[in-house]
Amino acid sequence: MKLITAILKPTKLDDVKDALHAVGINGMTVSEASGFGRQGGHTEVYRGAEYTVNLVPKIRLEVLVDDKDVDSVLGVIVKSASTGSIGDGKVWTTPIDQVIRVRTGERGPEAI
Amino acid sequence: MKLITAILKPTKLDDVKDALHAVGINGMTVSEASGFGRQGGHTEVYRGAEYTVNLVPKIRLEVLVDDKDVDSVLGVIVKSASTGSIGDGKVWTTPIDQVIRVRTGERGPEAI
Amino acid sequence: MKLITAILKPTKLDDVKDALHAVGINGMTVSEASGFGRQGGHTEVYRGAEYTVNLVPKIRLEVLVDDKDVDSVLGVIVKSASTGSIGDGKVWTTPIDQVIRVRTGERGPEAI
Amino acid sequence: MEQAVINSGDTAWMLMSAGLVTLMIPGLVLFYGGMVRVKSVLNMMMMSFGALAIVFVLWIAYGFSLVFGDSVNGSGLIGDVTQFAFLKGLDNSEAVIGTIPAAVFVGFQGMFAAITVALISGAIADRAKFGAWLVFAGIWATIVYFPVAHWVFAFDDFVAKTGGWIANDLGALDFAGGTAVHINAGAAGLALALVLGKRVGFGKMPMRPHNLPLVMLGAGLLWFGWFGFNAGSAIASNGTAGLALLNTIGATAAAVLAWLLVEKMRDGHATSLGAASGVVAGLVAITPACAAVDASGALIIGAVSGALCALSVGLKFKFGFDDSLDVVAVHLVGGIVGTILIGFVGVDVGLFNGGGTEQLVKQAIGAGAVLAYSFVLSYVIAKLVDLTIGFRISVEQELAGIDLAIHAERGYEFSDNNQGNFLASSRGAQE
Amino acid sequence: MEQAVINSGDTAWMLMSAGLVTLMIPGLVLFYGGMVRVKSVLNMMMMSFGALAIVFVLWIAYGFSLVFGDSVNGSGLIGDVTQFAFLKGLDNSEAVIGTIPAAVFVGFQGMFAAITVALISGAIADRAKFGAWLVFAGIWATIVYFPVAHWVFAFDDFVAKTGGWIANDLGALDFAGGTAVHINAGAAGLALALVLGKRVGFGKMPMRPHNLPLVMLGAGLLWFGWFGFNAGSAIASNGTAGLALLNTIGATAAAVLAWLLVEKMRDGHATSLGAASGVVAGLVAITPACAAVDASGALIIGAVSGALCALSVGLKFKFGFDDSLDVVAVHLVGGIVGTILIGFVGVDVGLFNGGGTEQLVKQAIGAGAVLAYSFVLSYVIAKLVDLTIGFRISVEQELAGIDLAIHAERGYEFSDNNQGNFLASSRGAQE
Amino acid sequence: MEQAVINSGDTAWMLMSAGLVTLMIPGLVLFYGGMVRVKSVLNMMMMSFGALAIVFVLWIAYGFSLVFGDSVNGSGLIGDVTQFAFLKGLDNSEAVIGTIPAAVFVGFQGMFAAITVALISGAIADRAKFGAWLVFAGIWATIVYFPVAHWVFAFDDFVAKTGGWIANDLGALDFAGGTAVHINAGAAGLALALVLGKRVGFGKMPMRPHNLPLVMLGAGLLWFGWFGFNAGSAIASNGTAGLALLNTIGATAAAVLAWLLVEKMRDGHATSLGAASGVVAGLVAITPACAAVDASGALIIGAVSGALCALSVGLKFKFGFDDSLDVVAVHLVGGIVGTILIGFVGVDVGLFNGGGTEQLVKQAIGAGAVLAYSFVLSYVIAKLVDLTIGFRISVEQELAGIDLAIHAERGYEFSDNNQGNFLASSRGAQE
Ligand SMILES: Nc1ncnc2c1ncn2[C@@H]1O[C@H](COP(=O)(O)OP(=O)(O)O)[C@@H](O)[C@H]1O
Ligand SMILES: Nc1ncnc2c1ncn2[C@@H]1O[C@H](COP(=O)(O)OP(=O)(O)O)[C@@H](O)[C@H]1O
Ligand SMILES: Nc1ncnc2c1ncn2[C@@H]1O[C@H](COP(=O)(O)OP(=O)(O)O)[C@@H](O)[C@H]1O
Repeated sequence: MKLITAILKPTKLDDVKDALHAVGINGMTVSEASGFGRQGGHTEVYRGAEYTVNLVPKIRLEVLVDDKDVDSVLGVIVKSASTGSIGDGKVWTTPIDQVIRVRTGERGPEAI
Repeated sequence: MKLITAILKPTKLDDVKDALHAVGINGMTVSEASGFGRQGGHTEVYRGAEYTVNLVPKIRLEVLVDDKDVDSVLGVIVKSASTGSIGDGKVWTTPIDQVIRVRTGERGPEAI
Repeated sequence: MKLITAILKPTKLDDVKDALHAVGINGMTVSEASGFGRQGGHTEVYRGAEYTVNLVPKIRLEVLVDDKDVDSVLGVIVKSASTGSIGDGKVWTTPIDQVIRVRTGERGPEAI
Repeated sequence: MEQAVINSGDTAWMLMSAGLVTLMIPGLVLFYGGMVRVKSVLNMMMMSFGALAIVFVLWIAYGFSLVFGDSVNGSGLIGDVTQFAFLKGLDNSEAVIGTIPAAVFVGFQGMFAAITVALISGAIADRAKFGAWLVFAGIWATIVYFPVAHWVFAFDDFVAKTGGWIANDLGALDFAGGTAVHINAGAAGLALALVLGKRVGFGKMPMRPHNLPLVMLGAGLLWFGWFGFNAGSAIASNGTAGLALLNTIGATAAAVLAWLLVEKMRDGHATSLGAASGVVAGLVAITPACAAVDASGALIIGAVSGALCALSVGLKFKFGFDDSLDVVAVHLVGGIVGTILIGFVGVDVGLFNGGGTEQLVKQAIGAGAVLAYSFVLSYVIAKLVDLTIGFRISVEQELAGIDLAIHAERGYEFSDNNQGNFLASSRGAQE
Repeated sequence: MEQAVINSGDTAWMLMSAGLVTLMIPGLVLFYGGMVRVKSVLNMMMMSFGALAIVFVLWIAYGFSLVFGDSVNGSGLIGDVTQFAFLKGLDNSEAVIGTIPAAVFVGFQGMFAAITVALISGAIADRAKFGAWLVFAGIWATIVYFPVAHWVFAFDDFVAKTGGWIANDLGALDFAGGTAVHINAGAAGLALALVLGKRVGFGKMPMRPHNLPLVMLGAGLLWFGWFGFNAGSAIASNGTAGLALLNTIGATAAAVLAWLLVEKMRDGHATSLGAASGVVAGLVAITPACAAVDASGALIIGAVSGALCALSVGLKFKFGFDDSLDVVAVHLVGGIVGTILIGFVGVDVGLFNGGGTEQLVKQAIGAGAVLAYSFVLSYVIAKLVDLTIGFRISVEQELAGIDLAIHAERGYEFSDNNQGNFLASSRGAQE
Repeated sequence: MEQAVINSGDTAWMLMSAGLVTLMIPGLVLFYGGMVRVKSVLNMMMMSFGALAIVFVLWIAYGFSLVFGDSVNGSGLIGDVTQFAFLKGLDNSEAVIGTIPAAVFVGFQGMFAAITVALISGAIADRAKFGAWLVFAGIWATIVYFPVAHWVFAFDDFVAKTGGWIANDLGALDFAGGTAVHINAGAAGLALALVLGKRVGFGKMPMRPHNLPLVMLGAGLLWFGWFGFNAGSAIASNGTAGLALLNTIGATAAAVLAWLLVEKMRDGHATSLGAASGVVAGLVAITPACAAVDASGALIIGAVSGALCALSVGLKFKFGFDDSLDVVAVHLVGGIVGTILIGFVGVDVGLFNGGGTEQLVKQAIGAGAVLAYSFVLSYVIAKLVDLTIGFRISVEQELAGIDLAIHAERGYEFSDNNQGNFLASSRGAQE
């Protein structure tokens, strides 16, 4: 099993959620984050003073998937999250040893 | 070493914290998240209009543990977090290469 | 590739960010958390009643790095985040299978 | 304007009423601001502050004169713009209107204009260019509000010799502005919602209020300020003001109960947004009627308005116009309820109260005239603004949030982490 | 009620005072709402709005008559319910009470009833069924507040010929409601806290205020509104009102300093919750005394109340009753302090001020009678409500948060991410 | 003080004005509190509440006497401290000043002192020891505010026979406190900012406001309260009060537009912080002038003040003093603008309005005298406080946040997760 973690633009969350739904993914966890990368932050002027804002709001999406689904899910996320402009985000996968569903105690792929 | 990540109902955080304390775990990190899974979201009526809320608030709990403690800690979390109703959450474990305690620079199991 | 996760004191975020910049790291993700560990929480008195606060605010910092950079980045984080007092935090590394840049679809180290 | 003697008691109440009516702007700003999503709260608030600023300057320049100057040709349609231009003769400590200093009357009535314009902004939350809104506000005040206020508020021989047709010729009762303020703003809100179109996600996402405690506080401040609006419309500290005040409490209490009851029955729970909306629905409906009914009549008007407005909030989904904060359901519907019910429960004149249908017909004509005039003109003005400078922000700006896109600010910074770093020390200092 | 002449100055001040007292509801709503945890803020606010709505309707129907109608059999216990039912004869612009329009007096006094009921809700934060609370509010107003207000506020020959026993027979001094409002609400709060029981986690989790800026603002608005409450109780714009106003500032300033000093010495730091609580403690204590003491007396009353109330907030932990927002420590204790200290520092009548112990005894009897009557009746009413329709929500609802469980709302939506999706376009529209 | 007759209308307005001026404290508390970072909001609010409490107690003890007692030796510099010590002879319901109860005048003027002190705190956000601030507040009120208020507000033969030099000898016009309040507080703020030094990160991090809706509401409440401040300074309910009220709206509307225009041109966007700041800039500038200009003059003063204050907010970065919330740019600059412009646009006396340069010179002398006196004394007092008990918290406390470090509280607890657990049941209960 793998954990797919995606850092996305907040405005794309709905699209990604819908796209995942469409391919049968019906579980995910979302949280708030901020970050910067190549986009580097942008310059703002406020009350006559100029400064850079280097942490911009992002959404972190986590999806546990069975090994066989990793590639297709990655593809769906990248496709639905992309706007082509800087700051679109990253997606990465981490190996997972064990997953348990709390309610039932089921383990492994059935627990996802 | 392993990182145990648990997505829990917010109202169960205190119970889980106490249960972990009781088995000698004295370190953890908590953050806020929201998610959905089999529970799928629920229907609400507001101002005469009906809609589904599909992201419900959750707590993310992270505990670094020594390999030998993984199973017992998993057991404690699942037991103390479970209410038997849908949306109870997931727990998973990830392999960790290295842990450092910032204050002392200690590495490995002693750093946990 | 590795994911470096660091739990830090909020007041040290700026220092760590600057230190990472200085060694050429130009991407990271930040989120809010709270935690406790050996520092165990502290006692407060409020309105004449005494209690312990056991979750204190922390910052979670995540940086994806190429394998070869792991050690140096770890060193930079630990050095710039340390105050020598309890509650300084933890840093750990997780193996990553795959990284994708959403905007371009690039994969692997170039995507970081 | 007669050179009468100032009554210090009347003046005290009207000074206070002018203050109270000014406080309705912050009240509205919270009521509206708390109701939008977190990314639009500042823009929502700015629309009211901006409207107040621009309308009041126009008020001094020519607005008061258009409303309270002698009716041009005795037509009852509009006042003489030159008569009090820049408040000629009124902005000193000697001038008197009725039994109070002229300056107080000017200030009091000027805030009515400002509030009416501010009310409209609730229909176009999250998506209007700020500059375009200010332009609209100035034009709308000039060619919609000032004439209509002349019709309704300019009584013959009060400020000038000749006044407006609704007040003097038709004889419809509108004590504090059910027609001139609420029906007027409600119809304009509908027109604007149609011209600007729906927000991205309207009807798909619920777009719930981001800060309900602010909404509750806003409703509370509006209520408090409304005492000046209604009881102040007596332009004196007397029994009429007293009755208006009492009815302003009674109707509002009844409207809250009615709204919550509808919600409980329809949705299964009574909400705080419902309580706050009920407050405003009651206040709106009693506005025209507060001096024309007794306490029981006020309870009836409040209850009917609370229930009908609560049932009306769904109309926008049914008919597909994005009246974002329910200006139509609360101000248009509530204003009509109050204006028409005078014809039923008005003391002496109401159908159920010893009168015939005569007053009812007058009320309907007054309401209908203002509604039609306001809707048509508002639609035309908004369309022209849209065709020339553009009224709506881009979809990207709307998605990112209008606060950040247009005002370069976020409502709240609850974390210190996304603060940036200064580049230059300051550009302001270089000027 | 005599057909006297209206004084426009007195009327102006009383119109304003009625408004100010109404504003105390939003003030209280913030003060209480900010103090609870984030998951209960809306319910807390709704309890006050709901109480106001229901109590004011009852006030019009029969409450005013029970308080200010002629005392039944001259007993001094309760007014004649039929005399002013539905404000018969008072809800028009001609009726006069004292030197002001009757309608203003009715409105002003009606808000006293509403506020007293709303104050009680602080004792049962986070856990009361909303419907049960409304039922309790209506019954409590009827059989506790209306009689007690008759005892204290109905002076012979003011509205009616015969009034209440505390005001006329006993002669205890209570200018603006130390007994009828604060001791009364405080005792009821204690009774309700006992009947409903402790919240889950009481005494284990600190349950700190979720929004202290709102608490500070609430204290500020309460202070402002309290000028109407205290100085308005002169029912005139005169020297008595002026003295009441000055003392309402002086006592409050002293109480803030005293509360902060106690905190600094006891806990090591002066808190903003302490400052806000000190404001209210000072206001409560000066309420009965504001026209009976000089400026130095006001400072003394404020300081004593600030210190004693600060020391009392721990009692609930010691005795194990969950008076969630310290209604007992602030309103009951503060109300007793102010009522009793008149017997010591009252000009002419106080023990330290040329008087004997006579007034002190009267004050104690007045305070004790209201306390006992209110506590017993409140306990009985609450028990009956609990046994019939149930007063408390379920543990699951309490844990999930009463706002979501009962009102289907969350106070704040600072993130757009947990917004949902519409299913049907609208059910409201289908009606 | 003559034993004149109370006018109930004047009294009604002054009762209300005293209330309105009190409300400016909560207004300021929001305006300032919303503008700081989230970790300092409570301390910011506490500084105003604390200043109010301490200054008002001093006011009763000897402040009123220093300001309104007979000028010592007829010097015009300071009043007789014994004459009205503890309000001797004024704190009863019979005493009269002008046409109103003495107690109302005392309360009204006392809040001026409190507000002036509170205004200063904006310059030292995030970093002042709370105890040191209270000590400073008490000393500053005593040796800066009370003398200056005597100079400006004590007219011969009003309260006492002889008054202050600016009001009576110089004849500079300052209707409601452009010099005594705003220039005074602004100069003190500058001195304090210099003594305390910059915050950690000043000029590097933007330190944006954490809650702009509160700032907007604060500006709204300040505006409302300012009606009491300005129109109440007529100490009567008359035409002068009316004119002051009207100008207080006109100037503010113009200032908002001017500030937003400067921002739009300089920065590319009009902000809500700009709108709120514009409100205050307009209010400050019209304060001295509100009874001396006509409506057009008020528009000019407002527009000039809005523009100049907007351009001044960058000065602190240029000159490197951390006047955190722009007390200098808004109150010092705005106060000077208003005071000086009377010399240009004042009716009859202004250079552009039929007068010569005479009044202009008087205005400049008055402004300069207050500015110099206040700056020097404030600097000395602050330095002494700093050298003795220390004025500034430690860097660690500042980084962690002054709310937590000094008051043991956080402004908001929007999550229930970092609540702690009780240890002992309560220490408070053990006392
Ligand atoms: N090395 C990294 N480690 C962790 N997160 C990163 C890293 N680089 C980028 N991110 C996250 O991805 C987001 C988008 O990255 P960015 O480089 O700006 O976009 P793009 O990949 O489109 O150039 C950042 O805001 C940050 O949250
Ligand atoms: N595939 C998944 N990936 C990541 N998180 C998940 C996944 N499925 C469920 N979750 C998380 O677990 C929570 C509970 O899951 P759910 O399926 O509703 O409960 P249950 O396992 O009791 O049926 C969700 O709200 C979500 O945060
Ligand atoms: N076992 C653990 N698992 C996850 N997070 C931990 C663990 N121990 C500590 N932490 C995190 O690190 C932070 C600092 O830990 P602590 O033990 O207090 O510091 P130190 O390592 O300096 O003694 C905690 O607040 C918590 O967020």
